[in-house]
Formats: sequence, C-alpha cells, structure tokens
Amino acid sequence: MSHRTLAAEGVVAGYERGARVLDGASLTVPPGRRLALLGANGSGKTTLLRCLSGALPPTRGRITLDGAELHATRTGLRAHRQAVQLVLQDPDDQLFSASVAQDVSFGPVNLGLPEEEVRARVAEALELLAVAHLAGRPTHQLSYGERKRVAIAGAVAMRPCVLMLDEPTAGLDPTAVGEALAALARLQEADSTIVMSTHDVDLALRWADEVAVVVDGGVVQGPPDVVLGDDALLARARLDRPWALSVGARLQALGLLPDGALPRDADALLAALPDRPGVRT
Amino acid sequence: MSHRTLAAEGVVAGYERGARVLDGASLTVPPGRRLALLGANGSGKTTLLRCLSGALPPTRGRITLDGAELHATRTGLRAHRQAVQLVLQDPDDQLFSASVAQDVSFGPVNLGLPEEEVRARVAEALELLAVAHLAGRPTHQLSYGERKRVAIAGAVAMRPCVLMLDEPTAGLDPTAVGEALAALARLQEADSTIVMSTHDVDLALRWADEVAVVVDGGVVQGPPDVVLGDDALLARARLDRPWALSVGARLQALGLLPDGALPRDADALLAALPDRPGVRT
Amino acid sequence: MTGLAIDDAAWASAWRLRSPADKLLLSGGLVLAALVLPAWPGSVLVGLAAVVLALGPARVPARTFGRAVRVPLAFILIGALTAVVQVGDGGLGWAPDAATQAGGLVAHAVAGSAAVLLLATTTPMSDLLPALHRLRVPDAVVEVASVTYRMLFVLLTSLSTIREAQAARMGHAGIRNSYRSSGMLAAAVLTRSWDRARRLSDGLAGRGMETGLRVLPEVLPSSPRFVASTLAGLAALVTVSALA
Amino acid sequence: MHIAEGFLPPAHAIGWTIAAAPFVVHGARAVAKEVRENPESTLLLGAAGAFTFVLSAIKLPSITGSSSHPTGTGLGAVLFRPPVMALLGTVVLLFQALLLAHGGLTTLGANAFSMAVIGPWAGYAAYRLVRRSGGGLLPGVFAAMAVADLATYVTTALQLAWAHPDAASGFGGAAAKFLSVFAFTQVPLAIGEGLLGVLLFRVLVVNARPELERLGVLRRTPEPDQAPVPEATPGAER
Repeated sequence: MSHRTLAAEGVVAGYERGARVLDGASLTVPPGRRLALLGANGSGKTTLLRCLSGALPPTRGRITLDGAELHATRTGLRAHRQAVQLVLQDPDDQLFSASVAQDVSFGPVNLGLPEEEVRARVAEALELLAVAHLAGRPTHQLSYGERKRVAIAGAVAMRPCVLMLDEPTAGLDPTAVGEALAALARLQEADSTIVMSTHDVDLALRWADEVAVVVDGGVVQGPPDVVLGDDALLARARLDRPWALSVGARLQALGLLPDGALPRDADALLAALPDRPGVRT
Repeated sequence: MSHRTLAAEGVVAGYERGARVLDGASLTVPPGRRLALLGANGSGKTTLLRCLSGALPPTRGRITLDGAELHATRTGLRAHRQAVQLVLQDPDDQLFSASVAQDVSFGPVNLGLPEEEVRARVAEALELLAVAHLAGRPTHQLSYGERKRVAIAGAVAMRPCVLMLDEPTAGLDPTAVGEALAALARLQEADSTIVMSTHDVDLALRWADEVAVVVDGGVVQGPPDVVLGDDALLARARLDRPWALSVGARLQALGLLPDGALPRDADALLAALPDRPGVRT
Repeated sequence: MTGLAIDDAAWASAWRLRSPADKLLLSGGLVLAALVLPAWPGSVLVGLAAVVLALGPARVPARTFGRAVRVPLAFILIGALTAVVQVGDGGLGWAPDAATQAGGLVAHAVAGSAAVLLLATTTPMSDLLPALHRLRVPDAVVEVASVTYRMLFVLLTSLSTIREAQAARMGHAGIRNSYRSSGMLAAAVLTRSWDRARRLSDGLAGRGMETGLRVLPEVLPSSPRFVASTLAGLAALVTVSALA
Repeated sequence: MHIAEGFLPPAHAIGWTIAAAPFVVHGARAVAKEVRENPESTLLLGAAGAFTFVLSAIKLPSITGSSSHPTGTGLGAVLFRPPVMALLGTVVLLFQALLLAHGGLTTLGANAFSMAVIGPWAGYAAYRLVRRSGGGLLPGVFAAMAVADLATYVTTALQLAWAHPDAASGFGGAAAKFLSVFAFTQVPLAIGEGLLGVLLFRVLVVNARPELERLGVLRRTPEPDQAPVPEATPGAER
C-alpha cells in the first residue's frame, strides 16, 4: 500500500434534470492524507467519487492515477480497482452475502488471491474495523452502524492505496462516528490515502488534512481553515461556516486565543482558552 | 388542531438480542411545544415513537392521550391516528403513490373525506412544507430532501394534533435542514405539537423547547440546557455535550457572556459576545 | 424485527458450526424414516427424536420450535380429516378405519415436519446452499438463491415498514382501503427490489465482480462421531419399528 | 396451500419430483444461460426470488373474514416468464419450507409441480389469451393471477385426492372432497390476488415503466414523456 496520486482533470459527468452534474471538475487527492469532499445534496459529490473509482466513465475529462489515464477497459478497470476503492453510502448496496466473513472475502477472491492470503486479509480488515466479533453473525442481524463498518472492511480487504467513503458518518450517532473515525485513523496509519464525502462542515474541519468543496459542477480545493472560512464560497455551495471558525475568529479578535491557526473543535478550543478571566490580554 | 397531551407511562416494548429496548419508559409530550427526543442508535427512540403513534403496542405500560389510555382495537387506533402522526426516517418507506399530490392525499382519502376537503388539505399541506410546486411530479424524480418534505406533508394532511418525526434532518445538507426546520416552525404556528427524534445534540439545543433523552430503556426529560449539560447522563446515553454549552459556560466563567441562560447556537453566541476586547468585565 | 424466528434460531443454534452435510444426513434420515416406517412406533419415535435433539443438544428455543411445528398443523388436520371422510351413495360418512388412517397420516406428517424443522432450526440457509452445488446444481442457480436469501430480509423490512406507514394514514382501515394499500405496497416492494438489484450490481462491480459471486467457502468439518451416532440412531429406529 | 411434509406416500413424492424435474431443470438452464451472458442478472433474478417470497407475506383481507396470502406465481409468470418461474418458484418453495415451515422437503416436488409449473403456465396462458383477444394489460394481469391461483389449488387438490382416494368412491370422490374443502379459502384468494395484481400494475405502469418495458410487459413508447436520460446516470445522491 504505497502512496499513489489519484486525480480528476476537467471531468464532465452525470445528467440530472437536464443539467450536467459535474462540468469541468478537477481534483487532486493528496497522497497519504485525509481529504474531506464537501458539498450540498445533489452537488455531485457522489458522482465525482464514482468517476474517481472508475464506476462512472466521465463524458469528458480524465481520471488519472500517478499521472496515467484510466481507460474504461476490463484490464484498465481491474488495475484501477485494486488501487482505488469506494465504499457506498448505503451498506445494503454493497453487502450481498448472508455471512459477514464471506462478504468481506469477495473482493480478495475476485483478485484471484490464494486462500490463505484471502483469509489473512479478511481477518486483518475485520480487525481494523473492529468488527472481528461479528464474523459469525448473519448480515441481516447487524445494526446499520455495524453493516456500515462491515462494508468498509470489504473495501479495506482489497488493500487499496486510496480508500474513498461516501458519507461514512451519515445516520451514525456521535459515538459511532467516533468509532468510524478511529477506524479510519488506523487505516491511514496503515499507509492509506483516505477520501470522505460529507456535508458536515464541523466534521470536515475537525478531521481533514485538506478539503474540497463541490460547487456549481466544479471543485475548490485547499486547507480546511481557508476553504471553510470562505463565506462566499460556502454560500454558493449551500454549506454553513463551521462554528469553530466563526467563534474562534471572534475570540482571537478579543485576544482570548493566540494568533495563528484556530482550534478545530470544542476540545481544542477549550484547551486554548484561558481558565480564568484576565490571564491573556 | 387543538392541543392534546400525549404520554407514555412505564412502557416496556421491543426486544433486541435478548434484551428489552424500552424498559419502563415514561414521557409526557408538552402540548403546543417542540420536543427533541435524543438517543444513540439503537437506544429505543424509534421504538418509543412507534409506541406513541400506536404502531407498536407496548408489552407493558400504557400510552395515553389527554389521560385516556390507547387500546389497540380498531376504533381505538383509528381515533389515535387522527390525532397523532409519525413520519418515518426514510421517506421512501412513506411514499408509495405515483405522484406527489396523490401521495399526500392518501391519508385524507382513507379517512373518507369529501373530495373538496381532500383537495383543500393536500393544498394546505403542500403549502406548509413549501413543496406545492412539486404537486404533479412523480415521487421517484424528487431529490432526497424534497422526498422528506413530501413525506411530512403526507402526515400533515391528516391534521394531527401531535406530529412526530423520526430523524427528519438525517442525511440533509445544512440548507435542507434549515428548510425543514422552517417548515416545522410554520406547523407549530399552525397549532401543532411537534416531536423530533435526533442524535444531533447541537440541533436539539438550538431547536427544542424541551428535550427527552432515551437511555438504558428509560427516558430523562427536561429543559434543553439542563439535560444537555448533564455530562454523566450524556455519557450514559452515548451522546456528546453540545459545543455551545461547553464553550458558553467557559466564556461565562471568563466574564464574556452575561449570566443566565447560555446562547444556543453560533449566531446567538456571536451576538452575545462583545465586539472588541475589554468591553465587559 | 422482521427476523424470521426459524432463521434466528438457526444462527443461534448450538449446532450452527456443525457440518451442514452431517445435519443433512441426520434430518434427511429422519424425514425418510418418518415417511417409510409405520406410523406406530416409527413416526412417533422420529418425532420424539427430532424434538429431543432440537431442544436438547441443539438448544433451539422451545417456543420457536413449538410455534413452527404448529404452522403446517391446520393443513395436516384438515387434510387428514378430509381424507378419511367417505363419500358414499348415502352422503358423507366415516371411512371404515377412519381413526387409524387419520392417526397414521397425522403421525407421518407431524414427525416429518419436525424432522425438517430440526434441519431448519440448526442450519442457516447460507450453509445449505453450497450443499446444492455438490448436488450438481449450477453455480448460477446457487448464487441466485444466495442473493434471494440476503435480499429477502431487506425487502421484508421494507414491507413491514411501508405497511406500518400505510396503517398510520388509515391505509388498512376497512377492506377497500386495505386492498388499495396492499396493491401499492406490493408495487413499492417490487420497484424497491429492482432498485436494490441495480444498486447492488453497481456496488459489487466496484468490488471486482466479473463473472460470479465467488467467496471464500466456510470450512465446517464433518464430525465422525456425529455421523456414527446418526447412523446408529437411524438403524436403531428402523430396528425398533421392524420388531414392533 | 402447500402440501405438508409427510403427507404424500413415498411413491407419490418421488413421482411428482420426477414430473416437476424437467421444468425446473429447464428453468435452471435458462437462468444459467442468462447469468453467463449477463452476470448482473444474478442480482435481478435474486431480487425477483426475494420479491416472490416477500409477496407471500402480504396479508390479503378476504370477504370471508379469514385472511390469506397471495402466491404471486401468476405475477411472476407475467414479469419473468414461466420457465424462469419454474426455477424461482422452486427456490422460493424451498425457502418457505425451511424458513417458514410451509410445505416440506419430500413434498417439494409435488408443490413445485402445482405452484412453480402448473400455476405459472396456466396464468401465463390466460394472460396471453386475454392480451391476444384484445384485452388490456390490467384484465390480462387479473386473469394471470387469478387463473394461476386457481390452477395451483385444483392441482394440489387432485394430487391429494390421488394420494388419498376415497374409501368408497375412489379418486373422483376424493377430488370432490378436497376441491370443496379448500375452495372456501382458495377461491376468494384467487379473486383477491387478481384484484391485487390490477392494483399493483396500476401503480407500476406509472412508477416503473422502464422496467416493464425492459421485461417486455409494456411495449417501448416511441416518444418518452420526459427528456431522454442517458443510461449512465443513476448517481442520484442521497
């Protein structure tokens, strides 16, 4: 699992209600880092992820991996899918087997790996997603959050260089979101590049190394605090400004927070604030 | 649509993996107000809503409307359903007719109302949810947010005294959440009592007049800032503390916010904070 | 909540990790014994064996087993009764040996049903389907059946949720409403099934599906002791029945 | 109405299995061929099987007070054609036997013959007949579902009569007995299922026209009423 650079260049794809969903979208996934892909419902986040994964060939533009263009041939797609995996939002769109372990084995078996290797990868993926205890349970008895993690394990077992997740935290409660993020952190330590789509700006600010906003058929990419502090862009994208940036900026102006980068979540903000009045000026 | 008091008393219901989901849950829905029902995934929020709506008869305990017990008979349920409506989380479970207007008319037609009355109710409900322009469209062509609002319109057309919504904002982007909340505000002005389940503590703090947390099979009910400031309770319930309460409390301690109730969201917090350093002490 | 009680029991059974072939041998043997041995004492012993094995070593909840055995009972009783009523010139009457005949029919059927249920409550469908492959059923058919098994739970959940939503809006108050709603319900579940299939095929393409749904087979080794006891037990059943 | 395990003598159980086998094998070959040419159809066929199973869980209120469940074999025959239904119906019967305790294993052949072979073929014949004689889609669907149900019930009754002939009047008397006993539930059910089919298709022709066209139930409309949507845009975001 070495780092590879996945990119979209001038991608045109998808039609909805007579308009192009993506119309010249370019994005470079920073290798070895965490990218949050933000956008309102219907903005084209999912379309872009599907293009990047090879599931949807763009009408125009190209998808590249380390600069080499992806061609929608059988061999081209096969090689691409070994490097890039997309986990869909609804786990039921990806889980077809009644047995958790068998479902996770599907990808590695398709790669034509020998049996022991498949077993090892299944065990590893279940471990990384903290779902090893579910291996013997039928898929249909799992909760939504458990199914989501098993679906991610199915992609992880492919050992992709780039793992993309469509709204992995949607429908999960705070604890489950925490667990999912922890699993993603373990994955990144295991040398993966991770892309997550979401419309939760607070989550993106907290989690991502870099963010990309899908807006008006294109993509605006940059550091989280810069992009998510751009009110004009956020308004166009129908997104809110993360509260931590708004509140942090004011507190900085009030001299309560040190200059420089703003805290990205409540814990960091509280840690950076003085405990008693009048300590800082 | 006069105000009526819906309540659960000592409700035992639901079994999952050998344990009771609700085990003695009591809740009183404050008439004419907004109640947020909070809880982690699997805590029993949906089970409680299904009991309150009459869909799931409790194993023990009772559901009352203005003190009168709901009996799971044909006539008992019929009367209850005219007063209490539940909108499910997934709009696709609620939309089964060909067109939007037809779907919204489903309930009123089943009530046996005369045609003009049905038409009037459909028009009113579509108006309240700001989806009148979609009336003639097939339901499967709508976006997710539109489908959610049409599903709510279908319940609103029954003119319930108490409208309950299971995770109405899940999966919606910030703008769509805003639209949904605006629609709920119009409904409440139209004299309804509204219950919304969610696991978004920030949203609950911002929106609700009162909150109820479903935890360990029971319910803890009270004012938002009190209940959502109870760290021990939140930990048991696997929920986070709303950032506005954490940050607000510290800023109050620092003398930057006036004593009394804390601001409930970023806008209120920014409005309450001084603009320049050293204005308040 | 839309779990099927028999399926839940199978996944939770103490025999879940026994070889499906072993369990198939046992239940199949009992089913055949129930069919071919005389009702007394053969069927009665088969029925007892199935119940004792299920509730004992396989630890199937008695409630689940009892309820499931009751399912075919209405058919069995009405069918047996109809079989032994005689249509003569003078109208209806009892057949000459009505009681024996009806008793035999009921015994065969109840014992056979219990023996099938022993398999059903200890062996998940997904363990049995690969066995079809060994019976030379084409892979494509086994895979279609596996998808059916996975998807029926998804659709059952949709079915009960949509029905509940309809009932909330009075969709099942009265026969007229109920028919109209049932038609919509069936249509909604059918379109849902197509949508699901399309999305699942997209999802699986991303995981490298090219020719089929091949997965790592689960290894559930056969137990020589279980097989030996099964054969001994069946032999004992036959012997006792032959001597009686 | 499924024949319970152990209700047929061994010779009958074997005989009906042999009788149903060619149809089921033919269906299996058709399915295998379809899947070989088109791997995704595994999922569509699996979905069709799951739908057929789930359809039988819909409770139909009947005028006689008792409620019964549709068999769905007529609907399946119209949508997926009788050869495929012979296989899917048999798979569903196996599932019903093992997941719901409806039917049995030694009686699987007999049940498959009546529900997965005779029912779909009779229903499909009725459907073609109505359509060819100028009847519309909805009358055709009604005929298919009602006839499939009736044909299944009559076949089952005859199978039972053959296995358990009347002590005095033989097969004829037994047939009369079984036909009349089960008529109480099965005749209203057949009518009810026909009605259900009509109601279902009324929604389907609006909501699922493309699928019906793909299955050949509806002829392709030359001028679609919406703007042409390219094939590759199912990426609706949710």
